[in-house]
Amino acid sequence: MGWLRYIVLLPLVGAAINGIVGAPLERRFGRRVITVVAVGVMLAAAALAIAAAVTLAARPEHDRQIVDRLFTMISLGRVHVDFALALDPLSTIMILVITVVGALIHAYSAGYMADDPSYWRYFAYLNLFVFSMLLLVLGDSFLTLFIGWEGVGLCSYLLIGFWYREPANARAGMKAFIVNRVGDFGFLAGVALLFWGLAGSWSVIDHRYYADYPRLVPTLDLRLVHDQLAVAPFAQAFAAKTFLGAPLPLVVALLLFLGAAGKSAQLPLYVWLPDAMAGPTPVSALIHAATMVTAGVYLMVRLHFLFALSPAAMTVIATVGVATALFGAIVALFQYDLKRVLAYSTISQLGFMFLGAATGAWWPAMFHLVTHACFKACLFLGAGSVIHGTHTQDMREMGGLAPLMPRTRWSYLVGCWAIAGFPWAAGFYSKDEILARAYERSPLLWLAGAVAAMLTSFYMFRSYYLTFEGRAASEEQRHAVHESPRSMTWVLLALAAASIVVGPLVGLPELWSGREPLLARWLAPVTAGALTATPERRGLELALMFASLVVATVGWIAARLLYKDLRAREGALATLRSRLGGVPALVLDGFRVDALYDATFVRAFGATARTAAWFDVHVVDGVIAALGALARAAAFITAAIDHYLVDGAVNGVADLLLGAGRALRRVQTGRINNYVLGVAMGVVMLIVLTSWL
Amino acid sequence: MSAFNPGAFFFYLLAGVTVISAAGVALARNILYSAFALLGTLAGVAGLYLFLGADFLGVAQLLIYIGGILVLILFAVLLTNRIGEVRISNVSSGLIVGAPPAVAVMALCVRVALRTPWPLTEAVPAPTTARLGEAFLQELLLPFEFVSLVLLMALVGAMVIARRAAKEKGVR
Amino acid sequence: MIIGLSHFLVVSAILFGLGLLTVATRRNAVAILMGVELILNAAALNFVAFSHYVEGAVTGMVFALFIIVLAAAEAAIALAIVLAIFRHFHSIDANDVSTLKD
Amino acid sequence: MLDNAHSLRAFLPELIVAGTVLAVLFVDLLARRPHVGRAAALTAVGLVAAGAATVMTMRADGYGLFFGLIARDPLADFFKLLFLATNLLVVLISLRAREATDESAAEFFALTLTTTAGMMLMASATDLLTAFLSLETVSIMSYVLAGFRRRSRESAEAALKYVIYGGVASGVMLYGMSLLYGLAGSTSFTAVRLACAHTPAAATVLLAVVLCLAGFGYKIASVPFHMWCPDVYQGAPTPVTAFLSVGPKAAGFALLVRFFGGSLPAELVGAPAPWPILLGLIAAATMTVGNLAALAQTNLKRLLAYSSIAHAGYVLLALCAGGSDGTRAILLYLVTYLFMNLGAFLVIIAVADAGIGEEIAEWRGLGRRAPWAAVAMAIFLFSLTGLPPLAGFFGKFYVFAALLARGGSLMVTLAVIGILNSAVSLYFYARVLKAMYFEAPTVDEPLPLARLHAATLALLAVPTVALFLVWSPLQRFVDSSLGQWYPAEMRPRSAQLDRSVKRSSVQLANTSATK
Repeated sequence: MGWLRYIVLLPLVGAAINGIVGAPLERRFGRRVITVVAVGVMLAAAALAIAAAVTLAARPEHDRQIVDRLFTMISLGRVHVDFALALDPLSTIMILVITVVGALIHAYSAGYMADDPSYWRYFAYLNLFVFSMLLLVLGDSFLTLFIGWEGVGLCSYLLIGFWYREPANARAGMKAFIVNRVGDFGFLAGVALLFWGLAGSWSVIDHRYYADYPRLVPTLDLRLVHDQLAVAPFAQAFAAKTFLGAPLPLVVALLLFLGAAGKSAQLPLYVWLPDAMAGPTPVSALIHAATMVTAGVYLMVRLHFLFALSPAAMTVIATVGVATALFGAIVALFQYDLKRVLAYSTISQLGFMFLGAATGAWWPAMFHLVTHACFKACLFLGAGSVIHGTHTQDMREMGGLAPLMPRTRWSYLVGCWAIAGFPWAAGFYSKDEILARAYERSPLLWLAGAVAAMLTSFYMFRSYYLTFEGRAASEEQRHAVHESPRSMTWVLLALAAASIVVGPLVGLPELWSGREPLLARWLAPVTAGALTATPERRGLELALMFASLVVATVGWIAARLLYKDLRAREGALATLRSRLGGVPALVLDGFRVDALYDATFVRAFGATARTAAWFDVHVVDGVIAALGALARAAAFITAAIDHYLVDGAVNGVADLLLGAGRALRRVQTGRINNYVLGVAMGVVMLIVLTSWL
Repeated sequence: MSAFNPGAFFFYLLAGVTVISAAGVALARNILYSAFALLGTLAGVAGLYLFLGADFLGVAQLLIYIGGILVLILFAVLLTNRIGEVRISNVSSGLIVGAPPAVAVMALCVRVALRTPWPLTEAVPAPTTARLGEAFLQELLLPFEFVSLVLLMALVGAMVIARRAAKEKGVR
Repeated sequence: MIIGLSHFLVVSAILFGLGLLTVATRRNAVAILMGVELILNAAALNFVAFSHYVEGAVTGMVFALFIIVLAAAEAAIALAIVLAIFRHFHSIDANDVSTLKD
Repeated sequence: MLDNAHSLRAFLPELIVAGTVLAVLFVDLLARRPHVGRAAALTAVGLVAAGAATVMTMRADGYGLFFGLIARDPLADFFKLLFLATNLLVVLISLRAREATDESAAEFFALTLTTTAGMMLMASATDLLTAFLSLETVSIMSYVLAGFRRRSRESAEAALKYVIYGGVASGVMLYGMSLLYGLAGSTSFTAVRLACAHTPAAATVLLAVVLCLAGFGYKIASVPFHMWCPDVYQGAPTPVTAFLSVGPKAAGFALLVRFFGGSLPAELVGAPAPWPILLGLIAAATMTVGNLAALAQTNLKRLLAYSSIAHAGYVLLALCAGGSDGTRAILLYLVTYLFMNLGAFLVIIAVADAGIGEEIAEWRGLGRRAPWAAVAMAIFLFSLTGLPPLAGFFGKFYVFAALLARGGSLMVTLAVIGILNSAVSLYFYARVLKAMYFEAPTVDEPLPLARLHAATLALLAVPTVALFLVWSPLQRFVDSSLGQWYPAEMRPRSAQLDRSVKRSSVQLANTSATK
């Protein structure tokens, strides 16, 4: 299959054209050319991706694999690594998400970035990102995957710091870069140990296996590693190895998870993602919500056979995942920056995906990845549209936008429905599936996940009500705000539609349709053997589904109560309080009408009002006070984590290293005597150490 | 072993001169003393060469080292100090730090010298000049010729640096 | 008492040590170069001694001869550099010639 | 093994280089006024001719020249071509660098040519004598080159420190060599190998080797023999720094490969050889010290000096892994290092030519003022870090692959240390990138590059990218360079040796079989 490469190469061509001759093209022919090139290659890539998916689907299930070898990269003894692309059902899902969502976001960007001076640079980066991401998911070996892995990191860095004149943005870019390096170290070390472990296992294997499995050679090829570990004695030999006293599969799995956590913003490496919102909003939608941050989830599902070798690692990952889901949701409750709400929400949702993957729910994890890509892109672009219209990211300066930006409002609402997990919207099916699997593993995991889901519903509707409902922050704003251009809003509507449709389309539960969900069947060849059979417990499943619905509704109602019309509610409370204080006075004045009125309406009203006021004072305000305390606590915790873990771990390590560097500088005195003395000392030390070791 | 052994006497004489002069190089307070102590060391080593039957080498040591290198060093000493200065300072610093590693390396070398079972063989017959000449025209032609290129370029290099230094002075 | 190989080796070891001491502690650049000469002489003495006692041929002597010749070349360069240093720094004290550091 | 007359044909490349030295000097003497272009052209012609001669007299097998003093084998040919290419690029680099070439251009090029001749000899040395001679040649020439900058205190200081440190290091090395000679009764690497295999005095061998490493380690700037390096690299003229950081370093590794591969046995009698531990110690220390010290630097040349120390550490890792995998990794690494390191220094020169200094602070906003130079620098720095899709990635990849393929806790530990170090190194490379791209320049006007510099930059940047994609040809070439190791023939002069040869011919067969 020679044409697979064009899916990858098309965006690269776009990036090359815009990156190299973008500036003169723009001067000569205007921005339209840039747009046509950038969006054109994306459309073509999307078309090819769909064609590839159709081709694959037309094949029999056991044969769903297309490999395209470009050239040999390494040939080292028995190790042979091709630069090859491979399409299987798993990568198909990924390339569909990347190219389709990517194309939509490219189209949206044309409107959003229309006034930016570095228009061509933006699209060059964006195309380059898509190229890297496609390479990541289509790469057939660890090496190819890693190229893409580094490439997306680089593009993310470039795009976060896109408006680099702002020092804060540049700093955010550096932060993302450095935190990702921690993850990359884990990834590289994991792959190195894996290679070493596999290499060391050959000698253990009985030689007769070589006859049966001629491909049992050292390899970096992903599919080959999979096939090799399917050979039972080989896998046993691998699993029996230890590194520094710990079982090798555990070490490898945890190191690879460290890599995944860096890219996918899991605790404690999430810190770069909220800051990454410094980039243009479409970038946040594409890279920091829909695609790049899911690379870690993809890696886990891709290497599920490896992770499955170590149940201990899976437990650790599940715990980290659910903790991230809870943590992200809690922090999102208290954000006033619209994009940061979505950023923490993304962290939380990625936690769900890891929870799914770590409980063996491979296809639900991928399912949630797909649905999340749709609704989170929709939400982000909606937020972008709002920011485009209001020129602020602070939700306290918004409000009452619903009539002003109807299309944005409706698409955002649909996105909220989807992420909150209401029936018929995408998030319902995928989140439910993950929670159900988590329940099978441990009810505690389920409980934590359910709480996170409730919080999700709450903070999403909070953001919706603060932004779109209630009264506008100011009169000037009412007049200044306008709906975004059509080139942007149709993308929103398309994504909103996808947020509804994708769920039931690919993941309608067996409970309802009577057959396994489409996505599960599609992924079966990839995750075969690792797929845990769903137990036949209809009752439990229904109960869990109902619980999810309740959870989502509770979150929604709470948000509606508190934030439906924040400003009006505050005003009403004030008048009500003064009114209640005035009731006895009115009665004493003897106005009959008033008395009558009082006897009938006001008393009745007063009773309900008192109840309501009591509720308001004691419950709602209590909740608000509690939330406030919680907000302070969360802010304190995030600040602490930011301070001690990022500025602690990153800066701490950096300080340590820099300190060591400065200490070394002191050794370099500039005096030649000390240098030559170093020769004598070095000789003595080398001899002593070598003899001692 | 009370009989007088002229070989041993000469060896210890030469070794004594060499080592004591070397100590003078390392420790003398005046750099001119150091330079003259170096003369003693170099001459002592030349004597040891003769003792070992390396006649040509001993002469070469005298000619090249003492006649060439040492004179250069003296020139440098005098050019970089005011002539007539009574004490031409030659300070050592950090003896406390510097001595232990040097002593440690020396101890290692002495230990190795005494402990190693060197594969001894019969000595080389005395006049070596002819054999050296033969070797230079036969097996060692390559290094011999190559070193001439190196010497030429070393001259050029020394000239470049010295000329620049001189020019620099002229400019000022 | 027979003078053997180890006598020479001990002498050269002492020379080597004193040479190292000189280069490590002297502040005058020319004095440091004298220390280098001590080290080179130690090595050359070793070569000649081994040539006499171990090989029974002239390789070691040849080696020593090359050491002497290259030492001369190096000394010429080194002293030219010392002169240049003196012109620039008006001193050849190692403590003064230490602007490049850290 | 050929005698003198028959060796000359195979010695043609070196002869051409030596002849070019004389030609450059004499033409300059005869002409009335010095002329940079003429000297450079003559040098380039000589280098190209020497390269052509190397290729034309190349043979797939190895044999000894000049009674076994040096070897002519594919490994030597590989390094010779590497050195010739380095020198050629340095000629291009220094054409506009007035600090190096004004007035004394002919001398400058003659000195670099002699250095190259010395390096070529270093790469083919199979005898302690030629090893010492060639190493000292390279050193002496380097001292002069380091002090070449006119009116510069720093240059003079660099030269002084270099000459003193180099003198001490080569003296210490000579002492070690004399001990090896004492053990073997011969200076041939092969004889030394046999003697080391049979002597009961393991401590003597260890001391001798560590002392020798002072000389070799100084050449490649490995810890603890690195301290001269930052000062000299900072003070020397930049083209010289570029040359020194690539050429002599590669030559040092060639010598180390021959020394440890052709001179010392894999195992001493009775006990496992300490060489992997020794080299591993040095490699780990070299990487760590180089990277950590680079973190605190503000001067680009000094930063790159520490970075080049760190890179010597990575290559030492490969040497530590040993075997054909390790040697292959060394050769591949050195090729990628040639392009990226020369490139990085060239950017400094090109930018300095346009009036910007060596402090990182002065490079602020270079991404806007000189976009192409900044992009090239980014490529080189990312490649030095070892990130894909650049050649440096494969360099590192092969090193780590060699370590892991060898296996054992020492090798894996070293690999982990190496990967950690790569992660650290990113930080200071990124600081340069940050200054270029994310910090505002003080002046906004564009910085025009000289055309020559731009072309040379492209010449270096394109392979840095392209090698990653089209890697196989280089690898095939390297593999063929390793195909026939010169089996280090014996020099028959020593009767002592003949006895030991008979005694241990079995041992020799074993060691060469394991290799």
